[in-house]
Amino acid sequence: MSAPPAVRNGSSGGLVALIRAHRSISVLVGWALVGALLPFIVLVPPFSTFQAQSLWIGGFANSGVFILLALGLNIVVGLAGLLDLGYAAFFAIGSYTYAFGASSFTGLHVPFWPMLLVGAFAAATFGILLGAPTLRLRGDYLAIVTLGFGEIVPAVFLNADTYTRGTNGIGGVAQPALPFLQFNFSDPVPFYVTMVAILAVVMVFVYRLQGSRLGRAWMAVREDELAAASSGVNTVTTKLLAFALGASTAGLAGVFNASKLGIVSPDQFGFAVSFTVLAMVVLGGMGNAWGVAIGAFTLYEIQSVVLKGLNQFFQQVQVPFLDTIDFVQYQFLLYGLALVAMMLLRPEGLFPSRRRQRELHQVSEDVADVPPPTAALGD
Amino acid sequence: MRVLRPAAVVIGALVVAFAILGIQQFENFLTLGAIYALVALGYTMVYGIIELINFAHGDVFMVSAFLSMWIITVPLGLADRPIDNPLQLTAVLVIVVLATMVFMGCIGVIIERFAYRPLRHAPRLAPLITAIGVSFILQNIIQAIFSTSPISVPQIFPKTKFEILGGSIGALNIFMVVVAIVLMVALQLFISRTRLGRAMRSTAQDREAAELMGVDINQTIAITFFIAAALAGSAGVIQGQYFGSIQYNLGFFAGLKAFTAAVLGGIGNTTGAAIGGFVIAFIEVFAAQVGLARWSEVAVFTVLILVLVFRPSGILGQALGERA
Amino acid sequence: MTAAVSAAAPPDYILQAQKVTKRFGGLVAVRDVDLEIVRGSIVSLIGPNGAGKTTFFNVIVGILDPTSGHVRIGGQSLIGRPVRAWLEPVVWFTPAVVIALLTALLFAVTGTPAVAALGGAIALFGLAAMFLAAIIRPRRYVALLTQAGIFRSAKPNEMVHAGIGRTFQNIRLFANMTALENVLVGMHTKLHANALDALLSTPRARAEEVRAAARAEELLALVGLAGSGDVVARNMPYGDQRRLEVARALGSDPTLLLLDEPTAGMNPRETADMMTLINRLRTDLGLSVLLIEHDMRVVMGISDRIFVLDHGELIAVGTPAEIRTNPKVIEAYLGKPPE
Amino acid sequence: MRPAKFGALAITTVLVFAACSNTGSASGGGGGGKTITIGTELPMSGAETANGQPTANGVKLAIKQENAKGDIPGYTLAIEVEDDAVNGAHDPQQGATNMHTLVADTTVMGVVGPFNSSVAQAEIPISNAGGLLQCSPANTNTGLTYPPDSAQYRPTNPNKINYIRTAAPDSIQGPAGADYVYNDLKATSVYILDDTETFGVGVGDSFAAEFKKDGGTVTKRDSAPKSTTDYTPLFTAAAAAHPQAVYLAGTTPTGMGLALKQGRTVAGFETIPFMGPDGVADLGPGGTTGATITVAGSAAHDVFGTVAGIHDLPSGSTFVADYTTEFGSAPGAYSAAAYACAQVIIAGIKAAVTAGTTDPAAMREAVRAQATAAGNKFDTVVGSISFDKNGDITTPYMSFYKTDLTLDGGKGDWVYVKQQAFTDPNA
Repeated sequence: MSAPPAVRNGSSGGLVALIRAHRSISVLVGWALVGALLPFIVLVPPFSTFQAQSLWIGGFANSGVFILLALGLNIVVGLAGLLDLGYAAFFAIGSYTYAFGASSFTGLHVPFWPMLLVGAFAAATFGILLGAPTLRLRGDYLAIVTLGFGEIVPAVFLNADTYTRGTNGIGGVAQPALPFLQFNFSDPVPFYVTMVAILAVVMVFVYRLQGSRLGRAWMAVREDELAAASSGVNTVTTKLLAFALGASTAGLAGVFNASKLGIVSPDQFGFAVSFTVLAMVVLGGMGNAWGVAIGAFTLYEIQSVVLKGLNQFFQQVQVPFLDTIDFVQYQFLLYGLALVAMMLLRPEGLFPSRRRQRELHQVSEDVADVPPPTAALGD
Repeated sequence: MRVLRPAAVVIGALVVAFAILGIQQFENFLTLGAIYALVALGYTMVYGIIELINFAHGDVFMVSAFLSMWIITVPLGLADRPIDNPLQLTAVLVIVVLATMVFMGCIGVIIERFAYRPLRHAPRLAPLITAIGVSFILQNIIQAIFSTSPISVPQIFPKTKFEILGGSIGALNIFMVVVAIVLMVALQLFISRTRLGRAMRSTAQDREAAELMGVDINQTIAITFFIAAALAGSAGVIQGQYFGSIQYNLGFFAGLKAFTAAVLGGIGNTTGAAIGGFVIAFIEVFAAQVGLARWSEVAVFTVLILVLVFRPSGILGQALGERA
Repeated sequence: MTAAVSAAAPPDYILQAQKVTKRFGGLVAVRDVDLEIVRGSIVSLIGPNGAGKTTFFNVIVGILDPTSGHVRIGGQSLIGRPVRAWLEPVVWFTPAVVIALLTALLFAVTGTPAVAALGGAIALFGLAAMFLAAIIRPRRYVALLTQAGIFRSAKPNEMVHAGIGRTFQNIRLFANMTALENVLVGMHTKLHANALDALLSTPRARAEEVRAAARAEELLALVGLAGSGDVVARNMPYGDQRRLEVARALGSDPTLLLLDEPTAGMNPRETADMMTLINRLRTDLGLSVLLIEHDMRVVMGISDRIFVLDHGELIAVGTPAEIRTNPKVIEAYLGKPPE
Repeated sequence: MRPAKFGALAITTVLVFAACSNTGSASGGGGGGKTITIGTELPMSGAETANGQPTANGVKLAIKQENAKGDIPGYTLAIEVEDDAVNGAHDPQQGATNMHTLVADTTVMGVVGPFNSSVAQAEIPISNAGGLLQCSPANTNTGLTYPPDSAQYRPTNPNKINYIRTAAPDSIQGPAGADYVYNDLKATSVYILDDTETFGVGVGDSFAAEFKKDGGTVTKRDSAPKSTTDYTPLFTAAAAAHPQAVYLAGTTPTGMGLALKQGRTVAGFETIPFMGPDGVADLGPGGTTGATITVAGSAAHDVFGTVAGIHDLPSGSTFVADYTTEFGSAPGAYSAAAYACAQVIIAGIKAAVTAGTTDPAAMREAVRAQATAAGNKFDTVVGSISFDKNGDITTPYMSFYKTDLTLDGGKGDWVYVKQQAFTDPNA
């Protein structure tokens, strides 16, 4: 793919130039390296003292689900600038699509791989169904509508119990099958490999989109909708595509998650998931795919490993007062503190894309006019 | 502010609601609506002035419910038994409501100072995330102090009921609705008549311009947060007295509904927020009436989406903070 | 040159605004304005502040719907009051209804519920598709409407397809995109790679990207921004930002360029450059230009024809010379001379 | 400025990571010899602390007392507490992760938990693959053990039952309540309100079915999620049909206490009996935080409840006392059941050790087989119990309680009415 203008600016060392000239290949190589190295990094202290390698790998596979979600939401929020607070809904739709397609509940047993596409497609369809009537809404109205949608979808799966087994959820969801990979409940590696592969492909797609006509249209709409329309961009189609593609990524995540977990239940898709993913995107640095991925990975590990481990630590080190506190009980509080702290320290995220960094500092207005002089005084 | 049109909408809606619900449920609807409206006002004011979806507001409301409970039990040392002496009752109520409102107001200001002001020029999503963080923090502080189980609030209000239109209406319900209406009218007057109110409106319209005209932006925003939190405080007292039992996580859902109400009414528009609150209360009570309680949340959001599809900026069009 | 064109029997109008009126509630911003632009000419629209210039401008680019009157581009009416709008819903439902009826017929004949189910599904899908089309308004759908004799004012992006490019009075670049990207967005209508092309990065898409980039560089060079393609727009000097807006507008290869106060806030040198640029656009690209301008020197300097608005009404039309001496215009600008 | 800040952030992050570089294998408590671990997998944080903490405490107590006795030569028991709550609510994925952790820790011989059925659905396949015994004190969803549904949770070792529970499934507690309302309370019409949770809906359904079978009528059935704050409209609507009793299908933490309190204020519900499962009959005396009587206050009169377990525990008296002295609060609804689960696991361990098993994997299998082998009886705090071929308790006992607000100085408490043995439908 030709060097997308999106990445033209900046320094151009030999390697940098090479990477930019062959974006897709370098992304694939990057993921291959990450995927190959992670399992061995956790063998060295301090990580090795934490938990066994297999547990780490299983955890990585789960965090991959969130990275996938973050990458998808990044298209909607980061690139097209549409605030979506109900993103978990599409995750749920993906999961249930797979549960319907491959579980003893419906009796259907469609293989995993085609279902990946089906799930993505189903999610995308709902993305369009939701987007079509609502996309003309101003930013924050759209936000609350998506928030509403995010509340409705799990509620429907919960209440329509004749079709979804309601709060019990659908169990016995089939696992993927491959001739050379044995998927089962004791060995996380196959899932890990699959996830890395999916992520690599999705990331390539994200970069290609960013550099494409569509990607530019997204950014144009984000920057100034009227100017975009006056340049011939059909803003409605553009936004719908952002919604659809973002949703389809969540669909993929849903299918994968359902198959790894073997069960789908409404309580997996609450508002908590939506804003966790949003936090991941914002923390990682909107608009920057790698940044978002890292943000998601970090936040997930903090949530599922770090916070759960504080007790043992303080009890072992015998810290005078701390070892008497039950941190497991307050991890939620620590999580909140972490969010606030990280935001106050790095409002534009850990790894902001070079150009978003500046623009993100302006207080957004309905009509993005010439940016106010305050624009640059972010921090 | 245009007062006539909202007034007409309110009256019309009330008549319809009464016709559909019947007196007893109408009572429930008004009471619930009053609470949602009070909380929604906070969302709408904060949004109107700094375009921030203050997710922590619902939890400010929750904290205030606990605070009022604490004030009643510890400093006032009252038990779970109605006070029949009207003078004493009034005195207690005034103390509790005022104390809660003032204290919560301060908390609101503190939150703004430390969690939002530093991010005023940051990416607009940054304060949204901190807001969520703050709401976690508030929830956990309460959780640490009062545990996660439901806590019962001493109900000091007499359980007297009046026979009205063939239904028996609780004195408490009347009190609640009256308090809510008084506060809302007071707010309207404050915004439209006083100097600070004007400062708030101009800041909402165009912060830079207001600043040039010599409005102290920080002070104005702080005051907005104070009022918003104080209103949530009053709602918290009411919540405790009416429902008699509070839990550390009631803030999230109340907040969600209140915010929906604010948007439904046209976010940034204080009258709209009040109306939105009652609309949502109506939907919920109606759902319960026809035995679809489990669908009420779905109904609420469906209505929201439909309204926004046909009236993209809420029931009362022009928002306080609308940019040209 | 003006003479040459006007002499030709039926003048070849690229844009004709006829009796355009725009009301906002009580107040009339624009009343019965007729304005024609001859192909290849530079026309200016002037008037005191609040004369309704920008309102008129927004009407002819499709941002505001006129209260009455209409606008023709190259003879085809694109902007005006809706005609037979009530018919549009019929168009939405027709396919679904037809399919439903056919299904009913088939079901009556064969009696197999499967047929009914399938047909019903197709009908529903058709309905959904039509609604989607109505929301997106793809060009095919618009064409379909015109066939059905339904007329709705064109949206801004459709005006771009019709060959109108515009700039904004207060610069509205995509501030955080590079100059090159801004132009590339301007070329949106000229590029055809869709989402799928992008995902698969098809040869077609890649070739297009390369060509597009080259073309964009040309346009930048044309407006005198050669080499600054990688600069982020918001970091450019003010004058360059104005030029970049022009380049972006040129991206869609317009036949008519609408410039809203292109020299506002420019120093004399920048103003002069802008004038030469505008002239070059006419001579090199054969563009027609509609100019809204305050700076009389600019207007008098390059216009073939000048239209003067005051209080929403057209008070004078003519060549710079005629306008300069027109008492109404002088009054409008300087106020009534004391009796 | 920013680099500095970022540095600070980085450092803190590193510290936090270092902080947890000791997760996983919990340190053995005192005593010599090798360590055998019993895991607990419960929601310990956020909204569900009230469910998880007391339940885990039951296990803690059992282990403490066992270590005090020290009659497992050469071994000390340790506990490994896992928390399946994320962002304050139980999360199946976190549960699965925790179960992987427990399976990977070779010293773990058995797990007490989980608390929520949806979590169990995600965990059983994993523990089944790892051959690890799970004993849930709280799951009541029939699908978890009843065939054919239960088979889908054992893809790896279909024939090895590794999930047992001391809680009586909904199919027993609901009907028990129904019969009590119909026969003992002599109510022929009832209004049912559930909390949309697995437990509430399940027990509500089975209650409704049995009550109809008895010949009673269900005047109205509502479901209100735990997010509900205002139950008054529900009761106002339900009052129209003049039910003679109310069944609160759910738990007090999910809103049933509040429903009781508000329901009493609605005309028609002031005096009629309210009945509930053990989520409502938490046996907490008035004043204990979060107990039904505390929450409902003066509204808690004429409330009846079933508890899935037997009332006069063989060693019950000391259990309650021990628990209270140990943790300074009365046992939760599931503390005893969790204690019993721990006892079952410990019994298995003892047997394995006396049989001379040392290999962890073998010992695990021994514990699992021991617990699920037909006819094996276990002396536990809830009596002598055994499990059927599906892993359900064979002698599900139901005890019936009612509130009495005159007790301990007007604070009110639950009083024992009667207990009744039911028969396990699958035995």
